Amino acid sequence: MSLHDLRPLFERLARAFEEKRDELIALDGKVGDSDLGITMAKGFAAARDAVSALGAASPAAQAKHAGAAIAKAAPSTMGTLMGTGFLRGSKAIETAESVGTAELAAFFAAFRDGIAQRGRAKLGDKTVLDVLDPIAAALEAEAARGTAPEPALAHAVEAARDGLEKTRDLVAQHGKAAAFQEKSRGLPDAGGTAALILAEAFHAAFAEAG
Amino acid sequence: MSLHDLRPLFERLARAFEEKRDELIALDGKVGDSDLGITMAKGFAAARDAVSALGAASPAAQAKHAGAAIAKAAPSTMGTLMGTGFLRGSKAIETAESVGTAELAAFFAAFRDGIAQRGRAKLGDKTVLDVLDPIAAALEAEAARGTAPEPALAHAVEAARDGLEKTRDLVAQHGKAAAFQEKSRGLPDAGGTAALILAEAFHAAFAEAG
Amino acid sequence: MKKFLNRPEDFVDEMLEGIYRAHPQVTKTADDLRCYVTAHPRPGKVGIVTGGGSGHLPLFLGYVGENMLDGAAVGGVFQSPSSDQILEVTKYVEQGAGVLYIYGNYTGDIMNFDMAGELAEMEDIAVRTVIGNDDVASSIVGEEHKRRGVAGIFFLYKAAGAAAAQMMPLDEVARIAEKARANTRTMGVALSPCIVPEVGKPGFEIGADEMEIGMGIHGEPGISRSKLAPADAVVDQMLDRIFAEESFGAGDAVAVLVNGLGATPLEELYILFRRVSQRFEEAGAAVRNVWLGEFATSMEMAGASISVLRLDAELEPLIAASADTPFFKHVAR
Amino acid sequence: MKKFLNRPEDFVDEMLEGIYRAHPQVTKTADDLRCYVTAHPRPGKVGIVTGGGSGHLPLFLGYVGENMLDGAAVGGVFQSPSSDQILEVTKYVEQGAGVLYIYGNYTGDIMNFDMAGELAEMEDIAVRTVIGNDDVASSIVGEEHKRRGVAGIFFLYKAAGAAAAQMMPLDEVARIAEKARANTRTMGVALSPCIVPEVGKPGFEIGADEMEIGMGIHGEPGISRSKLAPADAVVDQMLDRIFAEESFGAGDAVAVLVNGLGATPLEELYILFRRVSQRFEEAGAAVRNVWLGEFATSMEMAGASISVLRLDAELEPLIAASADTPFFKHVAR
Ligand SMILES: Nc1ncnc2c1ncn2[C@@H]1O[C@H](COP(=O)(O)OP(=O)(O)O)[C@@H](O)[C@H]1O
Ligand SMILES: Nc1ncnc2c1ncn2[C@@H]1O[C@H](COP(=O)(O)OP(=O)(O)O)[C@@H](O)[C@H]1O
Ligand SMILES: [Mg+2]
Ligand SMILES: [Mg+2]
Ligand SMILES: [Mg+2]
Ligand SMILES: [Mg+2]
Repeated sequence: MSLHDLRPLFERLARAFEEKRDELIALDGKVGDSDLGITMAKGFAAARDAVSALGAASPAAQAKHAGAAIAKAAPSTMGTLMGTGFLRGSKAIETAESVGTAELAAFFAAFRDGIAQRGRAKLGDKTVLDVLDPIAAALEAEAARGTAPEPALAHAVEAARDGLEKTRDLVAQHGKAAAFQEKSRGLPDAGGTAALILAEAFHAAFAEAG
Repeated sequence: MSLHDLRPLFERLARAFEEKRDELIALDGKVGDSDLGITMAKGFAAARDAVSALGAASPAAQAKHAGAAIAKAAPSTMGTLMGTGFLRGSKAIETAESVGTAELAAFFAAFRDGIAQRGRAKLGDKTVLDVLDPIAAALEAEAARGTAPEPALAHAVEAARDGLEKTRDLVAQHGKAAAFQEKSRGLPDAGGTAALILAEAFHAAFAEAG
Repeated sequence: MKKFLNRPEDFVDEMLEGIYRAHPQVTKTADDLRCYVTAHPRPGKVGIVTGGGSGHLPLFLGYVGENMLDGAAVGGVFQSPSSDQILEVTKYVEQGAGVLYIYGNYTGDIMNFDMAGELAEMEDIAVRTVIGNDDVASSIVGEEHKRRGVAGIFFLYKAAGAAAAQMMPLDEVARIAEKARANTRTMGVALSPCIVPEVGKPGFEIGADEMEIGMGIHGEPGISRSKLAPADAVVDQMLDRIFAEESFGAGDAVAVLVNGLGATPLEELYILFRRVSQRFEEAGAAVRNVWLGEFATSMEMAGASISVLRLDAELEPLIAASADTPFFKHVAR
Repeated sequence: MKKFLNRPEDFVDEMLEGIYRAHPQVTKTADDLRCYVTAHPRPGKVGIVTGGGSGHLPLFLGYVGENMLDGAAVGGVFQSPSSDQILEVTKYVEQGAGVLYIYGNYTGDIMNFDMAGELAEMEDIAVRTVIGNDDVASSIVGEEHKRRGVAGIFFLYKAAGAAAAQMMPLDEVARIAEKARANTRTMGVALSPCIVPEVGKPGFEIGADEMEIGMGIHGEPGISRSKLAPADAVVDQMLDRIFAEESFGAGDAVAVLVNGLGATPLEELYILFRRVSQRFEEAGAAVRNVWLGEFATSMEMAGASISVLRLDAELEPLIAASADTPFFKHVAR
């Protein structure tokens, strides 16, 4: 059940981040500057609009336009990182006609690596990476096993939830939260929460596609 | 008994200020920076040397070279003012072959006026002017009466001593002493003391000339 | 906080408004005050773009002008500009020969310039990057890639700007900038902190008789805090550190920049330079170009930095070339 | 006292040593560090000499160079140079066309320049004098001759320097300087004091949230001390005072100098200029030339001044001409 047209995915992402707007604002507000809900909602709305304006195009082209739109609309840390993720992911599936589990695995591996390179954070630094890495790992394992996209993404969501839960025990090393040090312990990472929302939306889009 | 060659006068001035060096230092030190004895001794030594190096010359030329030498050797307030005095005095006797009471009167009037113009002090401001003015006035009166130079200068010295005594009651308005305000009351003005020494040396030089 | 400002949150944009009103040679693009570009881009020339946080005038935008840079993306005080702003500046200065990014080694800036470069490449603009990292106090030898970029970036601008003005191709201009980077070393010393307008109070303290050698231009910790020493001794401490990495002797030639961090009077910079000059004289090396003044500041921070660029036959004429920006002028002689 | 210096009594001479080491375009005469002159006097040109106390860099010596001044006699911190030093500088810059003195309205300076002029005339050097007195805060209308000379003297240097470079005769150059003088007005505001090195502590205090409008560059009392107002309001207070003496309307053209007193960051000067520009815009007058930066400082004093020169057809091209000194460069466009 691979997807060729990603427009429904971006519709769903925009809706999801709009719904979680206040939740992300509150979370980022505890050890940050409260902008995450706003920037994510803005960024994914812009991505949806860019992809829909693009019309029929390859999955890679759609992801690329989405990434550029997010970076432009949301010039915050997470906006830049999410934009980077989509741009790098797009390159990893450049020649793909449609997106199946193998492409999802390649996409999220490049997504994670791009963000790691751009942000220079390490695993365990309490960032979005600590949620993206389990997502990418789960998809890679499922792709190797030949699992279909929907159940593969279901596993990825579980892995993301797990990863996010584990960020509670960590102390932030980057961005505005780093200034709060020990105060950040006990809270899930805000960027990681955004990554979980991302994975959930992917899953829902592929589930809907059947 | 007019003087044509002023070299003996400048010899005497240099000697007088050398002798009064420490006295002037002490006086300037009470409400100033203690440099007056040093600068006057330096300035008039330089004047003596300049005039002696000049050789035979008109009284005006001798006074002019003396003034320039003082200004150069002693770049303090009183050095500049004394230099100005001699330069202006020199102009006032430009055509004179020798210096009698009329020339002395013209010289000291220009001396006083030059210093008044340069320093912008008024009478009563507790400066050298408060001693120079009685000197110039006395000489003017004596010249009008036709008195000979020696007794005329003797009166001028008396007037200077009087003027200096009166500066004790004044409060300094200019230069470093001004900062001491009331503390300057009771003391004779240091610059005025130098003017008295000047008048005394003039008197002695003309007395010696006979 | 004793500053001339209206609302702290308008500090950067009102400053920019003042700059545009004062200097018609520069303008904004993308209808964004913070996308600062030359009003006279030169067709066929490699465009050079810089950017970074505000609060460092004349850094960064001050070097946009003839024979130097073509655009600067302007961030908030001590904050990176956005990748989008960098991209807009990039698109404006692209004149068919590609674009070189030169900026300082700070995470936020790297993230946003990299992102902008990636977006620009997608629009078929060739982009190269050289990252200034001249602050020897900020990492040991062998870890130079971690060093902060401070005032020495001026030499990168000067050399690359002159190269681009000679219509060299992108890779050549990048090579020149890279050579200037590799040969530039800076040591700084801070005497007092500065105040970010929206914060309203100093972010750190330095004792009344203390100095901090090696402190960063945002107040990053230095390598030693001690009693303020006489000027000659301060210079010696700074230069010893530079000379330990790069030795200079007979036949060597350098350019020197003595930079005030903000509040330190020019008089004192010349007292510092006097000793710098003596040291190179003693070493037998020639100081060919000297600049003194404020080239990279931290608003009202008191302190200074000394940057040294080792010259060779290629860099020397580029460093000595004329330049004319609203904030920096040099007349070749 | 947080200053980069060695012995306080060497402050001025070590600063000068640094300057001579940095800038071969200038040199000393009479074997006296404090007799500062151009290394390239131009035969037949009127020489322009300035001078005054140290602690105001780039004032006074900073304007010695091409198209500006020929020499400066350098005093101790906030002290006049001696008449002898002024005379030596005068003799050096005399190139057969006479010498113009331009300096600020302070008793010590007047006494020594007058004296030097008198001595120079005795050596058959024609001397003219124009005394800068632009500080409108220092005396009321009708008593302009009592006003202090502050940053606005820059306009006198610029106009007279360009006139001399055009080989105008002495009386013409003096007339131009006098015209610039009569048309220049300055208002200053101070936020913090400065420290004379040999004294070691501030000579006066300004409260933590106070400003003093009209304070002199040596800390002379101003016309009002009040709570620090927003930047726009500060500019309005200053310009209202200038506009009360000189009205500017449609068809009028001015040059503007926004000068930092020492510690105030350039960012803030641009915020001030933004409002200055708005005010002239509202009045319908054209701001033809703008300079911002440090032109006349009081070491580390925080504060700023605004100088306005009314232009006419004669002054405008002189003000706009190129100039090149170690401390000030302007490229005509
Ligand atoms: N260097 C980094 N690398 C990866 N992720 C980072 C980095 N710095 C911050 N983050 C992520 O960004 C999140 C905050 O995002 P955002 O609110 O956009 O930051 P800011 O408001 O500081 O621009 C953090 O919760 C963390 O997950
Ligand atoms: N403006 C002035 N006009 C006339 N005389 C002055 C003026 N200012 C100072 N003086 C005289 O100068 C004397 C001090 O001379 P001096 O020690 O040379 O001054 P300084 O050490 O300040 O240069 C004073 O006692 C006073 O007589
Ligand atoms: Mg945030
Ligand atoms: Mg004295
Ligand atoms: Mg400054
Ligand atoms: Mg300064």
